[in-house]
Amino acid sequence: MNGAPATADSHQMSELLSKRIVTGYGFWIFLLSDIIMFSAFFATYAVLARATAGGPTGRDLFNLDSVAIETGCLLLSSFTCGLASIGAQTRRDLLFYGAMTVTFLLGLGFLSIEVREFAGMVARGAGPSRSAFLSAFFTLVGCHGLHVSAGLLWLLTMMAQVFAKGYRPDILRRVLCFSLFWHALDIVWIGVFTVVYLMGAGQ
Amino acid sequence: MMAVPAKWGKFTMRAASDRRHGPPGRLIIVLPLMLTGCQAAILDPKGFVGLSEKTILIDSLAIMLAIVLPTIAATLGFAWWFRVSNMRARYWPDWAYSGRIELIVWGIPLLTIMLLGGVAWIGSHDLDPATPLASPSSPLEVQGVSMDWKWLFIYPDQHVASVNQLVIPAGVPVHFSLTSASVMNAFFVPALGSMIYTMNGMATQLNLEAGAPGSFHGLSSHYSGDGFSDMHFEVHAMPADEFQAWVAATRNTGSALDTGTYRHLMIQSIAVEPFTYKDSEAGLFQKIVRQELPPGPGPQTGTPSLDVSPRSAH
Amino acid sequence: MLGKLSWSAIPFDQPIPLVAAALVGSVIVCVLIWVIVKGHLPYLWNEWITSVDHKRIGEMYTILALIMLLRGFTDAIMMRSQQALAFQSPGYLPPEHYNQIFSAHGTLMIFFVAMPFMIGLMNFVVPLQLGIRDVAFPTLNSVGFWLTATGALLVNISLVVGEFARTGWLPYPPLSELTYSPGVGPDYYLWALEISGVGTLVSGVNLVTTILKVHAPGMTYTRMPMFCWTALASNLLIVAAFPILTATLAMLLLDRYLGFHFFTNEAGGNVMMFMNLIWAWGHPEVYILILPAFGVFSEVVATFSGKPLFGYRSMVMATMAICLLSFTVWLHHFFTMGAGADVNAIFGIMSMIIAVPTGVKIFNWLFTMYGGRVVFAPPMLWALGFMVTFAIGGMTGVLLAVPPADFVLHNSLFLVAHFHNVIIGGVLFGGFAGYSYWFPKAFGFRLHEGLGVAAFWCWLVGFYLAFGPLYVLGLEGMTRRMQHYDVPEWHPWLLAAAAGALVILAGIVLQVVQLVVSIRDRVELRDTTGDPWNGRSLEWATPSPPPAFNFPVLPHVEGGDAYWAIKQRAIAHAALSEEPAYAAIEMPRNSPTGFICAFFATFMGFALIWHIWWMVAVAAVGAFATFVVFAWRDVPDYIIPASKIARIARANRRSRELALANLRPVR
Amino acid sequence: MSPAEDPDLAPGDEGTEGIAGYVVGLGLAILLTGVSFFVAQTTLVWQPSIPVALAVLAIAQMGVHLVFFLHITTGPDNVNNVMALAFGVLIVILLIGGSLWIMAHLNQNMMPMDRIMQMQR
Ligand code: HEA
Ligand code: HEA
Ligand code: CUA
Ligand SMILES: [Cu+2]
Repeated sequence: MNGAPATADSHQMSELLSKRIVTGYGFWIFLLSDIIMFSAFFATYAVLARATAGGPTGRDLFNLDSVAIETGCLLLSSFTCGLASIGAQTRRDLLFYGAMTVTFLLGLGFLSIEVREFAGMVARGAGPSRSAFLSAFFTLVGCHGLHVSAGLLWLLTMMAQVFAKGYRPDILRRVLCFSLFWHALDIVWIGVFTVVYLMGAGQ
Repeated sequence: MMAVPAKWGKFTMRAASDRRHGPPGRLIIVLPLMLTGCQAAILDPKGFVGLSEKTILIDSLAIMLAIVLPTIAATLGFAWWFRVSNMRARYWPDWAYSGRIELIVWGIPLLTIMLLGGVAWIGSHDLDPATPLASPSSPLEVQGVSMDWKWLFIYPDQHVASVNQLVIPAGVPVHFSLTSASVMNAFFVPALGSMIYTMNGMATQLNLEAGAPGSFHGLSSHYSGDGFSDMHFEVHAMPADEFQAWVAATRNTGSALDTGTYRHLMIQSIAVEPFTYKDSEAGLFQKIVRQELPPGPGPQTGTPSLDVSPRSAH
Repeated sequence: MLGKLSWSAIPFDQPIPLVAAALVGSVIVCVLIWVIVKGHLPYLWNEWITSVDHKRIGEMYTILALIMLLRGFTDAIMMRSQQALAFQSPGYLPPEHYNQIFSAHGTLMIFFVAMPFMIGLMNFVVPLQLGIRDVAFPTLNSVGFWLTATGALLVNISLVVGEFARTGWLPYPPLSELTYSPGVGPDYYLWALEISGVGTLVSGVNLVTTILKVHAPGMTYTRMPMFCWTALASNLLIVAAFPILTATLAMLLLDRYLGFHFFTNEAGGNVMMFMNLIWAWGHPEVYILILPAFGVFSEVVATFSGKPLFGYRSMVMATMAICLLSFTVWLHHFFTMGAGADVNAIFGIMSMIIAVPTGVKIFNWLFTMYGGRVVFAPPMLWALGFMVTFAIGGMTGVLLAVPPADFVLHNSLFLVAHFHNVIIGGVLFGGFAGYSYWFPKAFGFRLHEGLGVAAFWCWLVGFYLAFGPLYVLGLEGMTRRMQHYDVPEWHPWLLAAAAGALVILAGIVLQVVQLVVSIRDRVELRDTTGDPWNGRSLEWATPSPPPAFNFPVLPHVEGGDAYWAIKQRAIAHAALSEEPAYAAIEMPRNSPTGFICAFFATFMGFALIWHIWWMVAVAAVGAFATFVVFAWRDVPDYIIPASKIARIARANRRSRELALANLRPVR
Repeated sequence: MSPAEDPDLAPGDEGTEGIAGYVVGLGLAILLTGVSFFVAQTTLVWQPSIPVALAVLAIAQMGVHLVFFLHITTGPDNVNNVMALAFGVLIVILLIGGSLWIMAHLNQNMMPMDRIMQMQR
């Protein structure tokens, strides 16, 4: 195990799997459950997408240009997040901090566009209580947005922890989990922009 | 709208609406509910649908008992014979696999289920509640609305309506279109067969037929709130001519059902005595289904504090 | 200041819950005072509340389950007596109270009895059977338990402050929407389940990871005891199904709190989607409950027949088949919604197919007994009672899966009889089998056997008396959830059912007495061998109760039934294997994280229910601060010195050597 | 122990590609995203096929992310991770597919009476 202090029974522990694998696997299982939760929201959105109750439809509301920018932000941030985890594993400060910062800024950019979009819709009277379609839209997209916000907080925490404690194995495990989380959010977003925006705007 | 004095128990109270709108229509045939036969309703059905369902039920049970009973017998038998104190029983401490037994163990339930699955497939299609019944006579149309907490039945072709009482001709198929004025319920006459849910903004279809004249117990079989237990109704199946007489008599008594009376009927009330309307506005059911008439208002307490759902007075 | 909370929330006009709550409350206060006065508080805090030891957490889950069981049973007795009285009469419980009772009964029994009972057993047993020291994430394990406890607490608070939901154990909208249920009842339900749902998910993730990734050397998948396989399947289902519940209840919450329109009558909401989603969780849920019970029976039947489990591989296949199939049948809970013949038929047939792997299991237990030496100890009695009872309950389940039969039996008391038949005859009997089987392992002494046998018979007879009549009532067309009724034919059967509940009560009383007597006689009942039943899997290799680290040296596994093999080797050589060298062991330190999380979660849940927004904010900040603090702390593991380990291990070896003298090779 | 010596991989553990893998992944993802946005707005393709095309593109892109960013491959050391993923995907498909199928039938059967009659005429 990377520089872990040799423990009294490390000869036994080595027969078990390393903590890194166990932690990573546990987080992987959690992510799968999170994705199943999203799939419940997706299914609901798909069922309610036409229940506009005489209110605005997706075609009236969605602006594909800003969705494209959002998508770009998230995609690039997934890439920089990957760079950051390479930076952490190879202990290259510049790469780690730099890539994390860029990831943060891209995530923030994504969020601010989303918040603007939501605010605009509410201002036009197309808030979540206007129709079942809008309830499902705000819940699905908003739930993804909440995950991104949580991810940003986590990202800052990780930078602070690496700064304060260095590239210790337990911190590296957390960085691994964070990057898994961030990539998974990007995968969910692929579903969102396809099902909600691209299919919705075409209807 | 003022608070409806709701009383629970069998001590009947009347909806605020009918108190304001004249006396309810009188019944031609008054059969006290106590006497209606509902012994073993499902095992002693009175119509085609119920009879078929009973047959399927018994057949499926027989198919399964053929394997479940031996299983139970073997459980008790094996446990008893191989009890530790029985010195005559063999002991095979390592015997844990036998290909032939494995085959039987998977095979027998599989075959049973294939048989049963066939029954289920055919039964589901033949007895789909939305499928019209084969019959020489054309079906009677009835539109049912579940309300808080009573049943409204509209006869669109006869232009009458009734509350908590369903009168149908025997030997004639009845096609029900069902919806709900507020929360979900299920329309169920055990002696006749299939039940189906009623939901606001939607119309479900059900086809039933009473084979012979008689009185049956009908109820809501989906829990819908405080008045649920009193949401039962009487079903009177009678010869066609008596049914015509009932329609004619009904058209002479009581008030008319229109959007105005309907809105009053929507107010929550419990254990409403059966009564009839001499006329029913055309297209009312469609208006309810299409939500042109809004859903029922729910509890009206008159008190602003809603920390606790209103309790019925008692 | 206090949101919707006011004095009117306390049901002064309803003496029954008030008196009950006062009694329970004063018992709790008395216990607390006793704990403090006697100076047990530090012990409680250090050894239990902050413990991250999987055994302690498992025991706490089980205790929670048994306490909630008593609460749920009180509700059951009230319902049975109400229905016995309410023939052409209002009975003694008005509808708004009766409706709360069946809702609370169902909710408590499923979420806070059956779930914690099964999770508790899994937590306690799985790491021992896998030959490891703890689960993959010990601190998270504690968080999971305490969040479950929070949910249970919130449900019980509703007894005195406000009201519980009157919408059934699954709150179907639109009845559960604000329009038709303006009170706080559904909010109690929703927040309690959202919070405890997170706890359940956490423990599911934990156990899946443990079973798949943490093993003793040589403990390959095909050598795992059957209970570990069923635990794996059950926890996979938790991971896959509970997020659906969380999402569905969240949507109902959004409807109720923020005026969304998922399931309302207005603005395009669709109630059918709620039914669809809740059952997409709900059906897997019943297999989450039954699968660990199947695992318990596999262990018990093999042990008390003195034989390995028959057909291990097909048992594994059957378990995993049930796991996957359980996600393909959910529509059978709403055949009567009118989806059409094709949909009904396909979901009906998928439901029936589950009878195949389940049947395989039953038959394999049968053949495990075949050629064995069956000992009728209480765990085995529960197993036999289960096999007979569950075959009947499963059969009525398959009957309900035939759509045309369900068209007349749906929502009837026949259905109620079906599910009590599988839950009591399956899950609860499984829980009791596991409880009496592993009790000596957990506490170091056995349960009194005679009382256990008596309790079993009361339960068995009481069960058939209480639920047999419900099958008949269902066939007579009686619907569930009736507060009163006017049909004379129903009355005698309901009286019989009430009598049955009393016989069950006798069984429960006997179990309580059994526990008390066993604690009193714990010295005579002491289990010195660590292996009271001549067991087959690794948990019996440890002393009873096992030390914090479970195994002084991780065992090397060379085949199935690992401990049985070790014993046979020892018998053959007439000696234990050579003493290994003991090394110091690192174990995770206690942590108050779980308890503090739950503390804030309780406040947050309560504040959300009553719309006390400032309190929500305070609790949220507190929870976040807790999280940050605990994420930041470095808590090194603590080290148990080799000398201490050697001492415990040698004591264990001595007792094994003594026991060895009495064992003869089996032939 | 370095990750390479582990008998097993954690999901997300670096593959052998390092930065190169991420670059390839990014390129493919940008390409697929671009095509998706193009297909959604173009009038060049047969309109009814657009949702199908979008779905296929989305699945492809999810695959790209899984392989290049999350390093899920089918290597022997990765069996458990892939199995868990397969289980999750199966459940997602059953849940979404099943719900849509059920709800389509229910909605179809419960249209208000007059609409059904119109359709029959
Ligand atoms: C785990 C699930 C579970 C269990 C165990 C039970 C147990 C019982 N239930 Fe059930 N019940 C449900 C789940 C369960 N129930 C559900 C989900 C509903 C539907 C709710 C709804 O409609 O929404 C329901 C509804 C329901 C109804 C309502 C029927 C209706 O709708 O009309 C009734 C009526 O009497 C009833 C009765 C009983 C009885 C008499 C028992 C008893 O037989 C069993 C009680 C026994 C115990 C609880 C055991 C206690 C034992 C101990 C405490 C042991 C102590 C041991 C030691 C100290 C070592 N139940
Ligand atoms: C632990 C809980 C548990 C278990 C294990 C089961 C097991 C099964 N259940 Fe049950 N069920 C519930 C708990 C459970 N159920 C609950 C709580 C409800 C009601 C919820 C509510 O509405 O409130 C319910 C409701 C319910 C319904 C809905 C009815 C309705 O609402 O109208 C249906 C319908 O298909 C059903 C079917 C089945 C089937 C086919 C099985 C099968 O898995 C059974 C398989 C077992 C066997 C068949 C026996 C052993 C096998 C053999 C001996 C082999 C030979 C047998 C044959 C070949 C037939 N269940
Ligand atoms: Cu259910 Cu329409
Ligand atoms: Cu089910």
